[in-house]
Amino acid sequence: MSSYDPHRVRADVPLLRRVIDGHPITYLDSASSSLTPRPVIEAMSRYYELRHANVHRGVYTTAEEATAAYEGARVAVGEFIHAAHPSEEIVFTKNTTEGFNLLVKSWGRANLRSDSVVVLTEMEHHANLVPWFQLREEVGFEIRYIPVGDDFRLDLSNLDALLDGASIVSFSAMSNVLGTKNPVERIAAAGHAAGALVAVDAAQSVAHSVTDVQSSDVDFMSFGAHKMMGPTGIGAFYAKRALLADMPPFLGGGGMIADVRLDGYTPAKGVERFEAGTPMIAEAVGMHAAVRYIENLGLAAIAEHERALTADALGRLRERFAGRVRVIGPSDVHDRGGVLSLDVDGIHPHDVAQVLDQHGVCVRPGHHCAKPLMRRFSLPATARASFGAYSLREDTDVLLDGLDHVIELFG
Amino acid sequence: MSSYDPHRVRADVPLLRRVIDGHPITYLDSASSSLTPRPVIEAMSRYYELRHANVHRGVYTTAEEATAAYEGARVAVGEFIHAAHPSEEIVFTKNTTEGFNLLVKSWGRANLRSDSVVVLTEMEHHANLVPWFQLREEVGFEIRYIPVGDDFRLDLSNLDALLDGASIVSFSAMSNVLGTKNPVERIAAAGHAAGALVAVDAAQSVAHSVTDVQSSDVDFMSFGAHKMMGPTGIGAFYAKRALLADMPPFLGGGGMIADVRLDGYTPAKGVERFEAGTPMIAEAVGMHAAVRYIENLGLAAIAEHERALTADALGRLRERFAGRVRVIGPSDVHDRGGVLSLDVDGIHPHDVAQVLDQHGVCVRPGHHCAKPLMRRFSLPATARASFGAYSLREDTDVLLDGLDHVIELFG
Amino acid sequence: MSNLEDLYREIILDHYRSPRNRGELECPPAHRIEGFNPLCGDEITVYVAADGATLSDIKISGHGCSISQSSASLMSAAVKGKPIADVRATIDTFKRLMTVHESNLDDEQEPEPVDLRALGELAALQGVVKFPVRIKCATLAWNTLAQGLDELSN
Amino acid sequence: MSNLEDLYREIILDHYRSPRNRGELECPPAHRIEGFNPLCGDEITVYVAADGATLSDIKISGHGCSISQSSASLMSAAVKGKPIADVRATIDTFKRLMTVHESNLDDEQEPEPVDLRALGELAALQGVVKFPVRIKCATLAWNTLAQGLDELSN
Ligand SMILES: Cc1ncc(COP(=O)(O)O)c(C=O)c1O
Ligand SMILES: Cc1ncc(COP(=O)(O)O)c(C=O)c1O
Repeated sequence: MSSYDPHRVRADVPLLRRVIDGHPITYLDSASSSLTPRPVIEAMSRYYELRHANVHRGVYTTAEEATAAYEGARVAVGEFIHAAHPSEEIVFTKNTTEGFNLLVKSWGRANLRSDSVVVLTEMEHHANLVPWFQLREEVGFEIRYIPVGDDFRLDLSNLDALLDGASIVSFSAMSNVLGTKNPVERIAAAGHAAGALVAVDAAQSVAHSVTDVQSSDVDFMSFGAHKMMGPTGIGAFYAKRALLADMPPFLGGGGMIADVRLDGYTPAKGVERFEAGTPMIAEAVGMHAAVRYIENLGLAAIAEHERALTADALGRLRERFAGRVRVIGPSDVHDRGGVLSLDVDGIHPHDVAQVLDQHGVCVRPGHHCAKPLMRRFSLPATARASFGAYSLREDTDVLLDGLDHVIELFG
Repeated sequence: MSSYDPHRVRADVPLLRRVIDGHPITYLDSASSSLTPRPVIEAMSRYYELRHANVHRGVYTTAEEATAAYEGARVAVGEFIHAAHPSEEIVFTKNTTEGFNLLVKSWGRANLRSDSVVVLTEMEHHANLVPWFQLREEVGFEIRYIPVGDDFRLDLSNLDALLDGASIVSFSAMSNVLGTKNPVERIAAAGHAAGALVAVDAAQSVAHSVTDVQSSDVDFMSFGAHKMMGPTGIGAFYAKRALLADMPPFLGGGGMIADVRLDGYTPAKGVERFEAGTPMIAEAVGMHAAVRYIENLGLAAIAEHERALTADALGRLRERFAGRVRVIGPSDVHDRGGVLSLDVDGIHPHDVAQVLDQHGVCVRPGHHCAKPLMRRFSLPATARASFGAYSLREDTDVLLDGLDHVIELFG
Repeated sequence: MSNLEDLYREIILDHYRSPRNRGELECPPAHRIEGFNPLCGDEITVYVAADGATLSDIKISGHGCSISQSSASLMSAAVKGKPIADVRATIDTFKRLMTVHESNLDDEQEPEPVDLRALGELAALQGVVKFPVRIKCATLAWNTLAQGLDELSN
Repeated sequence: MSNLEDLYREIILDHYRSPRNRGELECPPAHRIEGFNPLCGDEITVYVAADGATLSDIKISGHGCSISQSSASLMSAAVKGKPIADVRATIDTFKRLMTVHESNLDDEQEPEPVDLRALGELAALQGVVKFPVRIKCATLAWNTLAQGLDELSN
């Protein structure tokens, strides 16, 4: 039995004390952005109060401290995903999305030709679609999609054929719509066997289960801090050291150069080649604090807690709303995270979310930046409830009561 | 007489209470990054404590509040630079540098051909050089430079010839090395007369004097929050509405699309076309607070205060170190900001800064991301002292005493 | 916080449950315009037919939330058979009704007060302005129609 | 906070004021390697000549701070006329001396303790590790020389 106590987490999260329209807040939107615990907020405040300075170019005390804090955060984030060379394989980005743009516009532009093949899946977030589309407009390669079955899981029956001739396979470790967890190791192994590199969108998975880029043999990874109890404005892009070394620059400017002359420039060598301009220093400090916070809770314990909440919610939704509320995602908790996309009996998700708001319940309506997946299931949108480390069974109680009201009003 | 009181500002800045090696900190590195006042730090903390949520896609209360805070920040930043359409002309970026990458890789890639001409200056920061070099590698246009005279000011005697045939002229409103303020209106008028668009790097000027993109008729502008008493991780890119409307997307991902299908995507129309992924929400709140803070102090009062400090420091440096310390920049305060690049009698700036650190003095040694300018004056580096709204005459006292020690040790 | 009753008035729920002028028109002669709300995935298709200076027929298809659907239905009832100039005026009035709140964010001049009586049943949608995210739902059909009128006159 | 005296030892100031082996060598037969420190603008050019397995001559030009200049001067004195294998060993030892601090940031294994006696005058630079930003100054010449040896042996 785990001694995990979500109430201790809740005590750290100031936002959970908000009262909405007379109701205590029921936050069920962690898949969109997680709430921020006090140690993370305070780490950033303390940074600004005590040691803020620009990094990398100062010799004075606070500049050294800020640099150590920034580089220390890089190492902590690298260790968090078990990178082999934490200080040399993590590039800070502004969000998960920028990481994919960096991958596509640096590695992709250098390596893809008109006859190349890129393999994605039908369940990708726009972050792992649109950058590829942008480069395809320029270069003209083929994109193939691993299909999603009616069981809301990737259909891997044709995987080897899909990977044949591919330069890269890029896919999410967990769907932000379905909650489906994809078999990263298996796809990575198949990709490598086919001679393709392997990129993983870890935005949804990284705060909810252990990530190990070495044991799962992933070449590239992108994720953001704001879904892992960290701040907005920062994410991390991981690339194996040998791959990073060969990638051409992405954005240009100060800090990413070895030399600049009026007739051209020489890029810097290491991770700094991809960090043009003053970086997100306070945000790196906040992301570091979030990593520590999550590690202290224990990723296995968080995963177990969320699995129990999900199993309970799936069961109760089925019992109480049989036929009237459909969960768009796997019906059991095997290889599945705490994301519940709901389709309520012909009632538009926007209306579902609006009524739930009156109960203090925060769920997100929309296509969740996965329009191709929504089309795959002929849905314009869903109302998505999702769990975090601070979620409780009681949150599901309030959600279910709110759904009763929704059905009463529009039914 | 102005009633401006830097001590009131100092009371708001926690970092100024730090003691370094027994000395109270003497912060003279605001040109690199400014110190953060409590109202800015607290605005961000309060955001995380009370209303953090992802923006734009939520209907629940905190998501609406976060969206209103984010869009409200956009309007405040737009008004701060007197944009005609504040809500439609400001794109949030991660820093000044990203703004130039956006300009070059969106507007530039769509509009420049191998026979195009881009006009820059010899005093540009790498942020306004390297992105142009990157695109030139692809497209192959001509770059011309407005030269810098021995008086450390732009030599505009040949301006019309330089602008002949140019598509754009892009230059800094104020040099981060020399302190020189360039005549924005004059260059903008000449640029437009020649049929060129006009882009301004306002990183150094925006927190130190009034910026009015309408009266100076600027087409594009980029600046960052961390040099205006705001947070790291956010900046703003301004483009006139009609120009922005025609610019193709930059980074791709969620939030910047109208539709995504497996075979392609349709970009969104407004400023959101340039904001892929979850934006810097807390940072926008912090930047908004910084704008308010600066507006309350009054930009004219800040400018006057810094001009007095600069005049005093220039005079005292001349008196006390005649010949031994050279200021790399205009010798009077006419069209000049509070940036003092020092060249100390054959002593390397790194060593100057190291010794000053022992006095609690924070100055920045290096090429300040303006290597071409350093080459222009045959200097490897300078030790740069710079003032902010909280600076005092007493800061100059400590700097001068420290310089005595530097000369004693290495002279 | 505003009440749900301000948003989901009886008229709105009625138009949502029984939308008026639902369907398609043959194009040509009719004109077909698509509207998207990328934030929530609402999609609407407006078919308009003009007879001289009159908007002679209108049909609506697509899907969306109760606000976007009822707003489209209310709109179709309000403009069908009206002179195109009047339709444009109604669009303007309606959009002003919907921008009262947004103007707080921007520095553009205060809009003139809207004459609610001129709007008839449409006035039921005024509660939407208290729910800023829903304004885009309410205006989707109207923006799409406005675009259609522009295309018609080209 | 460490003291300035740890950084600016007398030997260092001496090598800074009177750098040894300053100048250039004709290339070929000598080999010329450039090193940059992009952060502070330090530039160094190392000229090395090999005679069989011996580093027969070395000259240094360029500019930089007292730490990078004195480290280059100390290095030139320490390696000139030495067997190339010993030079490589000295480079390794010196770089280990300089990574003690950086290792706190990373999870790589603790370096073995450095035998300071083996370093002779070079040990004067050990105070640099207490000033992390200056480590890059101290190692610039060494990295440049290491690159030169690699190129020589190709
Ligand atoms: C004139 C100028 N332009 C651009 C920049 C780049 O700003 P950032 O590093 O915030 O992108 C700076 C500051 O470093 C600057 O001084
Ligand atoms: C699976 C997945 N990928 C990518 C993203 C994009 O993350 P961000 O908006 O932080 O760039 C998200 C979240 O929105 C996501 O859920």
